[in-house]
Amino acid sequence: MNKYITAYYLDEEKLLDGLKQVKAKGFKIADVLSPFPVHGIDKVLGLRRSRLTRVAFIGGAIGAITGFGFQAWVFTMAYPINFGGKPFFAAPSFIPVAFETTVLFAAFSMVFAFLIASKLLPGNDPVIHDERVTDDHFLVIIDVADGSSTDEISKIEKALQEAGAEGIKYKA
Amino acid sequence: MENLTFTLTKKIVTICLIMVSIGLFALVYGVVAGSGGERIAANILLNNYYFLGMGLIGLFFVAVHAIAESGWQVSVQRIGEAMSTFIPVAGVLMLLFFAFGGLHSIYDWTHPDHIDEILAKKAPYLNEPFFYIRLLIYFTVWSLLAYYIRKSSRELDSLNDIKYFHRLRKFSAIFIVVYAITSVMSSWDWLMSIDAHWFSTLYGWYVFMSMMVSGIALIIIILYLLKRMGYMTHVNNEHVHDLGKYLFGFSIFWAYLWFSQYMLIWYANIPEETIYYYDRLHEFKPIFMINIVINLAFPLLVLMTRNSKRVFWMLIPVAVIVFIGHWIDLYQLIMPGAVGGEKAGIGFLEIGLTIGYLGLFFLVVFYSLTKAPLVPKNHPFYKESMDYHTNY
Amino acid sequence: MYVSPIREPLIRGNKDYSQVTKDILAPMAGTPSKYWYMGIALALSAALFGAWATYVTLFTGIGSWGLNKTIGWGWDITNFVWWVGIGHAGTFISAILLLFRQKWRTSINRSAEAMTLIAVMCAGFFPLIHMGRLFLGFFIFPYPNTRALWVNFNSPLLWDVFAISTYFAVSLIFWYVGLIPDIGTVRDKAKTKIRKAIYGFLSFGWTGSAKHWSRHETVSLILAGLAAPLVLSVHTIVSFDFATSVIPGWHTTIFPPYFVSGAVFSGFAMVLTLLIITRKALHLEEYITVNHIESMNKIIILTGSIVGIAYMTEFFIAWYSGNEYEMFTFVNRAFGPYAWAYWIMMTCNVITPQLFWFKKIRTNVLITFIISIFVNIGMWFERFVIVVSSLHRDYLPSSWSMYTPSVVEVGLYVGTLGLFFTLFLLFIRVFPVIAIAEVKSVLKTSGENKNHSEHE
Amino acid sequence: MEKKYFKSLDELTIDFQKDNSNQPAGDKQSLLEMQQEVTSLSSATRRDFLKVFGFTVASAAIVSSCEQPVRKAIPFLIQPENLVPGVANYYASTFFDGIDYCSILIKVRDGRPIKIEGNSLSSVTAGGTNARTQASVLSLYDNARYKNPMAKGVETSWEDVDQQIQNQLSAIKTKGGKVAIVSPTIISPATQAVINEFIAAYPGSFHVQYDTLSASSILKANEKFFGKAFVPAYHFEKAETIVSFNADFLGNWLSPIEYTKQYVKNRKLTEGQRTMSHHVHFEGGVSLTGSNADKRIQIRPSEEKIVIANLYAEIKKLAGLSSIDVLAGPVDVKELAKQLWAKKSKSLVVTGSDDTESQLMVNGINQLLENYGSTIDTAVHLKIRKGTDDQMELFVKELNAGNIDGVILYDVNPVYDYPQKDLLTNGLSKVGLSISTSVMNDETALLCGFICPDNHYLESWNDAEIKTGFYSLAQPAIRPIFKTRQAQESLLKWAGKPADFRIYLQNYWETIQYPKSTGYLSSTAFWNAKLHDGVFESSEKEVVNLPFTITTADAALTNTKNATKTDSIELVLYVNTSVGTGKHANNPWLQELPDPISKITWDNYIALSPKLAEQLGLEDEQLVKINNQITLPVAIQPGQEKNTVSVALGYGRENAGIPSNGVGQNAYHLMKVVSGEKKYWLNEVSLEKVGGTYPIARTQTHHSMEGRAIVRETSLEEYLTDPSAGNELHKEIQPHLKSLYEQRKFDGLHWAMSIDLNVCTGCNACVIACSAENNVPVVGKDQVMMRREMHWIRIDRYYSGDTDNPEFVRQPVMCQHCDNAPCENVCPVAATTHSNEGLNQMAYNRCIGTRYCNNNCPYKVRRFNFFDYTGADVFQGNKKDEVQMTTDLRRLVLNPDVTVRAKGVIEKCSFCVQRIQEKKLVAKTENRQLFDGEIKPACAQSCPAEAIVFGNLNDVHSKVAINFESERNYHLLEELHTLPSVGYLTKVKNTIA
Repeated sequence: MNKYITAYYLDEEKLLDGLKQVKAKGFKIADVLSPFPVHGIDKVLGLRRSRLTRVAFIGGAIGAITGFGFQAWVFTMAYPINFGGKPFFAAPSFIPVAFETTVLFAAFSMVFAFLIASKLLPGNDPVIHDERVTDDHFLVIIDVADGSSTDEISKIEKALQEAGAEGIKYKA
Repeated sequence: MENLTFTLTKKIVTICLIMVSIGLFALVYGVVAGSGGERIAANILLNNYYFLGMGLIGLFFVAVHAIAESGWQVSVQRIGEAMSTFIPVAGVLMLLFFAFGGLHSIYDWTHPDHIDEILAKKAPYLNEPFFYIRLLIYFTVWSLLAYYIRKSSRELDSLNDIKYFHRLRKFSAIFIVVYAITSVMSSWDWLMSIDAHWFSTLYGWYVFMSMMVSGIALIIIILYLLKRMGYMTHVNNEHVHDLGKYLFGFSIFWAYLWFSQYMLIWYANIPEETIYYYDRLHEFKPIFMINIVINLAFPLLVLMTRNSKRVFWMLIPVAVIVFIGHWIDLYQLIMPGAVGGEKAGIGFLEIGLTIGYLGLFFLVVFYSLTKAPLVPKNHPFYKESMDYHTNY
Repeated sequence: MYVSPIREPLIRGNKDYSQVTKDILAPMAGTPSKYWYMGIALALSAALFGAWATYVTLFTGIGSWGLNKTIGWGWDITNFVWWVGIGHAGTFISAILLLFRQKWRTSINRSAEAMTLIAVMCAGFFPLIHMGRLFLGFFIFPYPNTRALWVNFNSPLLWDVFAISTYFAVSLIFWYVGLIPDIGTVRDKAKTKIRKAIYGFLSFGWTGSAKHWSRHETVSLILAGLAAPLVLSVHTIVSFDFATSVIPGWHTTIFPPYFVSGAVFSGFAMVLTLLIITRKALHLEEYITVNHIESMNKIIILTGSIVGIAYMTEFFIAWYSGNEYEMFTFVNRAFGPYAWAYWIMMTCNVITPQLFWFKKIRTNVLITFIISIFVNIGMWFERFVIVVSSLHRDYLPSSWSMYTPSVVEVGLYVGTLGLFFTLFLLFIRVFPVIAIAEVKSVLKTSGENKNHSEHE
Repeated sequence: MEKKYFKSLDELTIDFQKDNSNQPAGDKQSLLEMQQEVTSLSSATRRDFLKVFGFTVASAAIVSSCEQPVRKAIPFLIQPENLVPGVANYYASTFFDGIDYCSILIKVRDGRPIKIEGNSLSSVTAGGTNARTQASVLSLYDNARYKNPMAKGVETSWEDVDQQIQNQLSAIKTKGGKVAIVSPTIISPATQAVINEFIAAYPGSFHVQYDTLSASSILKANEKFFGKAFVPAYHFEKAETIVSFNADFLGNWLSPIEYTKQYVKNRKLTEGQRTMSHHVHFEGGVSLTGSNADKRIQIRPSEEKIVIANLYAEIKKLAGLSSIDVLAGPVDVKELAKQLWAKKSKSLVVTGSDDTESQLMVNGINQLLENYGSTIDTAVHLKIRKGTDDQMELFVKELNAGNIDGVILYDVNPVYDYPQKDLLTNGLSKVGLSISTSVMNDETALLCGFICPDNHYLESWNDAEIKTGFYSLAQPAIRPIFKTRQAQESLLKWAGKPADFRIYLQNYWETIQYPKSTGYLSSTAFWNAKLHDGVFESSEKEVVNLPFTITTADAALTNTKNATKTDSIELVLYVNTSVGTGKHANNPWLQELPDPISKITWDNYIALSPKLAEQLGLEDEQLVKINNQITLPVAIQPGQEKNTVSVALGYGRENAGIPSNGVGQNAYHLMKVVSGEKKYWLNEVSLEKVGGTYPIARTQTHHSMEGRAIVRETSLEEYLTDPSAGNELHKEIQPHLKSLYEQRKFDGLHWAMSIDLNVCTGCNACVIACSAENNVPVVGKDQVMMRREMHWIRIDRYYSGDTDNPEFVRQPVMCQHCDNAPCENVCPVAATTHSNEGLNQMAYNRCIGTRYCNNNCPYKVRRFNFFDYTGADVFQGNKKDEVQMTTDLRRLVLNPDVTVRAKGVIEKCSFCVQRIQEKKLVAKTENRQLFDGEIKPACAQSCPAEAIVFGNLNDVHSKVAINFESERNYHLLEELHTLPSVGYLTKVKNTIA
């Protein structure tokens, strides 16, 4: 997977139109790099809805159970102490901390899942195709299968050209 | 092309009238079965307050979105406007109810022989003339503002002049300010003063939020009914999703206020406050528990996913249950003080009367819906609302 | 997505994407201005004053403050609550306004969040320094120890520990996750190798891939969903510090929502104060426009009015309760020895923000700036009134007393202000003050040139 | 000297004692040196740096786990007898300082006296104490004590001093000169014998008894009336109507502890008692006693005699005797006279007047009321005051005339407290031999050639006869700390007798007292038994014949006829319940003790009525010069007679040490001696406003209850019809006390305390007792001004009614040990929790000092260590101890059973949990239940009024449980449902006769 073609757009609407055209011709788009999230691109590229919400839910559930359970354990089993005549199982008192642990666990589990799933980690050294994609360029990447002929490559390039792309480059 | 004119069919009217007569029958039943004047009176107050609340929340929904310059709600704005027509109806019923014995049946402070040292201190506020004056002020102001908001909204649509948009916003702003004060005060007057010795600063906001949740639930229900009748086709999943998020969010916010009030009183353990929950936790324990479960746990768990907020088959059961749930919430606010554990109950009187009020409410709302197109096409945000889609 | 033509554009000056990048990155480039140096020198000297006060407090004890046997909290907790309150705007803007889809948040959320983080740091300083024995402060964490003793989960102060640390942690990751794409931009625009390396490290290898963007949006949204109740919970729990007590003036059920709206109120005021200076100094008037200021002013009226209603509710219910202690506390607030503080609070918090009902005033940058300062002062006094006026005359008149802060307490407060501005000044040099990607994403629909690119 | 490390101060003292056992007594000096060594060791070290560094939370863990240097405790080589480490011994003894008398027990821990308790075997003080008695233990450990004999201001040895003194004495003897021994009243028979021996050895010598607060007028009056100068025994408990003219018998008049006991006996409405005495009090200033009276009538000091004369005249009329018309007094006393007449032989009239004629008239009144023999016992004499003013006046005259060759000043400080200071200083300079036996630094000793420091009373043997037949013994509880010697031994030595006072005393008792006893096999057994008990009561009686006539009183009445009224401002000089005459001025506990009326600490001041202040345009704290002599700040005092101002004596010490030097102003020198009588008031007083103010440190600045039901009060009349009168709220609130959770039950023990507001006089004994027991720090005036005093128990005082003539109520408040304690809920680190015996506990080690508990305490009884008051902080060099309470010497008073709290920690009343634990342990080893009343917290133990009852609430027969069931019982702020374990019994005023 080290051969690919890149092409850039300067406008997200043209990009979306172009992508639709290229896809319609049966080319598989490896990735699109953009300076900001482009609305509707998920549908065009056929990206699934993220499952990070489930991670957050599970994290939150664990947080809630841990938070509440720990407090209940401390107060009723580990070391029950009479505080101001309140019951050992002082449920209303446990809510705030349990809530905080819920949020903490949910947020952190999800963010870590996001970073790990996306391989976004400190010191990560990505391939930077074009430094302008974080500025105003929208870059389309189409993989070129190993052993593809130049013909096939130029077909892709042509399709991109027709789809209004600018600055088409082939990288091996 | 979508049908924008709502027609009040005979079928609707008939159903509503049947419901109303069930209500009247329940009232008669209550008298005959000897439920006691207090219980009957408390039920009238409960339903009257509840459906008044629905009317006010309908208006609040319109007003708050107007001043927030929100766009999407234009698609369902007419429902809120229609709900607000019930305000004067509730006002007349309330006045009649209080004037014909309701006041004395419910409020301890109206009985001179029940006045103790603390109630005597409150007398400058809790006295009958001032009570009626406040009541009249509330209803006059609410009804007038409801009328002007509806009027400017309809004129904006029919006359297509942006100045009506600004007028709508102006009245909305006035209403929000007035309502911020009167909603709190009216809840003190009509609900908190039932337990005349007790007080809580949060009370007004808590009641408001309870009404808010069920108001949103009712908007969803009405929207669904209209859709079933073939109207409101312009309303898509995105709009429903937003309403669902409201239902979800406000349910949590209501629970937050519930918790805040309960926990603080539980914690500080000062008898003049705890007595309120003490009564509810002893004689009304099932109601007290049901209240939390169906108004918090149920919407929280069901509406957590994205899809459940977007599809009616998930949303409608939640809306209905939450609507009933907040009726129960209001029940537990009123009954322990007004009726007491021994006499109170939920029987045909309660259910029948609620059905009656619901029938009356629907009658008024549906009648009001015939007065204007179901969606204001000339609203400046109409297009925004129609082109409404979101990733989340 | 269609936007009604009657809406004012959010970004002025016919920008294109590249121009946006350039404008926003401009303040980070080159050597700082003379004013920046002056600012940081001033802020650092204030922080130094604070460092001295910290030393005195730690060495000689809380006795170096003006507290006494009756009044156990004074400026310390006043400042704590004030700072926490200020630390509410950022996350409120990012989370709740995101959920309510208020697009104008995009220009201000980054710096507001940074401000939040710094304010929470300043806030967190006070519960630490107010401890009589800070070096044993770790007792507050439920860690296993030889005595098998845990902590008291009944204590609102303990809840605070969890709330503040969770809030800080979640706000930090929320802010940083939002920052990652922009750090990518900074990296790609960096001129020197070192900068490139540093920002490259910090960008976590961001490329702008569609898949990442999709996940990034989901994460932002869910984080917003989590942060929204978190914001409420933090000041709610802070309010529990007071409301769970039995002290009249502290124990009142309205505190949780009222504190939250007070926090948002003060937070927005501080955001306004900061951004009005920042936009001017960094030439960002086209991004942080009068419209943004107006929108924030509307939030100020809303929350200010809620706070006002809460004041009156409290006062009314104190009378209505028939409870002599409650009533006394409120009469004492308004007419007792600390009446001056009460009336400053009332003037600054209830009266001045009402001026924003006038469009002329809420769109006037200078007046907004002045009122925002008023609100900051008023909200400080609100906390002072709650903390001190309730304590100084509670149940038994034999213990009534007065409180005057010492220079050490002033030092601590000034010190945190110094810290706050120091860190903020560093922030504007290190990170983009406006969320570049987010501004770009609304540029088409809400930029001044939006009508040209309408696609329907 | 080799550096020596001590593990604790205990070890230090014990070591010292052990060493001492086989060393000459002179080596006590070494202790002092060693103490200084210990102090000098404490300078900054590397560890300090680490501690500072440790303030970053991250490194806190490193510090806490930092290894401590190994210190070895060295055990005793020979275990001393009777000394079990950790167990206190109690020794019966007697406190008498020339002013107050108290039979006491000395609590000794590990060789150190640390606490004074009342001796319940004494039928005079019956286990009661007062503030000064309680505080006296601290004066043992005072750096202002003389540590060596001194000759001409130079420290020297006893041999040297004795040599010089004996030389001079024999010189005087040979020339036939006179030596005067000036002492306060000697109530010790053995000491009197010693003095007599001295006088016998030096013929021509004489003994002057000089009382700072003299009862000269009573002695004189009785001499005239009965032909014998004595103070009779008063029986307040037998009196149904008490009329007092400025006799502060609950505070400072004669024998206040005894009188408090008597007074409350028939004012206590517990155990079925339903009657109360009626107490009418006339005074100009506000005294402790006046503030407790049922009816307090304000008169000026100059009017006192007129009012007494009026009353006497009225009584005479009622007795059917011819009376004369006297000048009408400011108050009509007809009703009072009738009331007294109705209570014939069941009433008591007393006056604190310094005027013999007034006393005579009071005698006449009592005689006509047939009180002699019932409420006044003339067969038993109170021996607490024997000195008459003319004795001293004569001595001073002689001294100035140069007729005296030698003076031995035994336990007196006339240079400070005699009205005419100059006469003393001049006189002393004319004497060849002047010896002071002062224990502590004082102004008189400075002017003496020799200072032969006496032992502190806790280091001394002694005895006392407080009343006829009521003897008590004093024994040392510690060897002398410094190179001091008991004054009796000095006198014996100088008289050429064997100088061992213990043997002398024992001989005296075995020969003189033993025969009076019954039931002892031998004199040694008697001695041992009495030494154990501390008291010996024989049935001796004095013979005093009642006069058949009242002519002497009538003569006084006739003289009064010519009295005139004046309108000038008058000044009352009084002593307060804390520093008293100034003898104990150097006691930080007493200095910080708030005045029971004004709540002012650390100063004397001019108490001024609000009206007069308004008239003179004066405000609190403004400086005013009195009679052009001393300048004091003004304190407006409601209840002060309009034209009467009051100033406390006992302040303005110049050579008393730290902290008392310079505290307040000396008002003794305002006093006048008129025809052999010291006058405790003056008229024609000039008050001159001088510029500036002087801050006053009050512990309470708000004086109204604000209409809150804090102190609940009723009248006897209402009480008799409804016992819950004044306490209706209690009944009303009780059914409302509902929680949302189950109320906790306490099985077994549930400690509680009941305080009877009706008998609490506000004497402050409990405050000092608590400080002593619980190592409560003294914070100094500045901190009190900051409202940071640390007392665990405070006595709140409120005024009610008219500000010019208010009523006074007071209420001791300590931690209420709430079962629903708001403070416990909010502590984040669980430093304060509830025990299963109902105690609200503080774990100081766990406390991180958030002060949240204090804020949430509705009673505000928690105290925070704002500074390092005790030297227990981790940092060195930040100690805040202006009053020098943490010197090594002072620290010997600390109770080792109670943790000394560090900076940054909250502390509060623990119900003396250490005492509870101790008694529980005793009961457990004896395998029995605890008795009711076995455990007494320090406050309850010290209370002369027995107002505080402590016990187990679960024991239905316990006193406290019975009190809690009483209709009078209520809890402070009970409507908050904090469920305090402290109950208060309503105050009942006897408004009808």
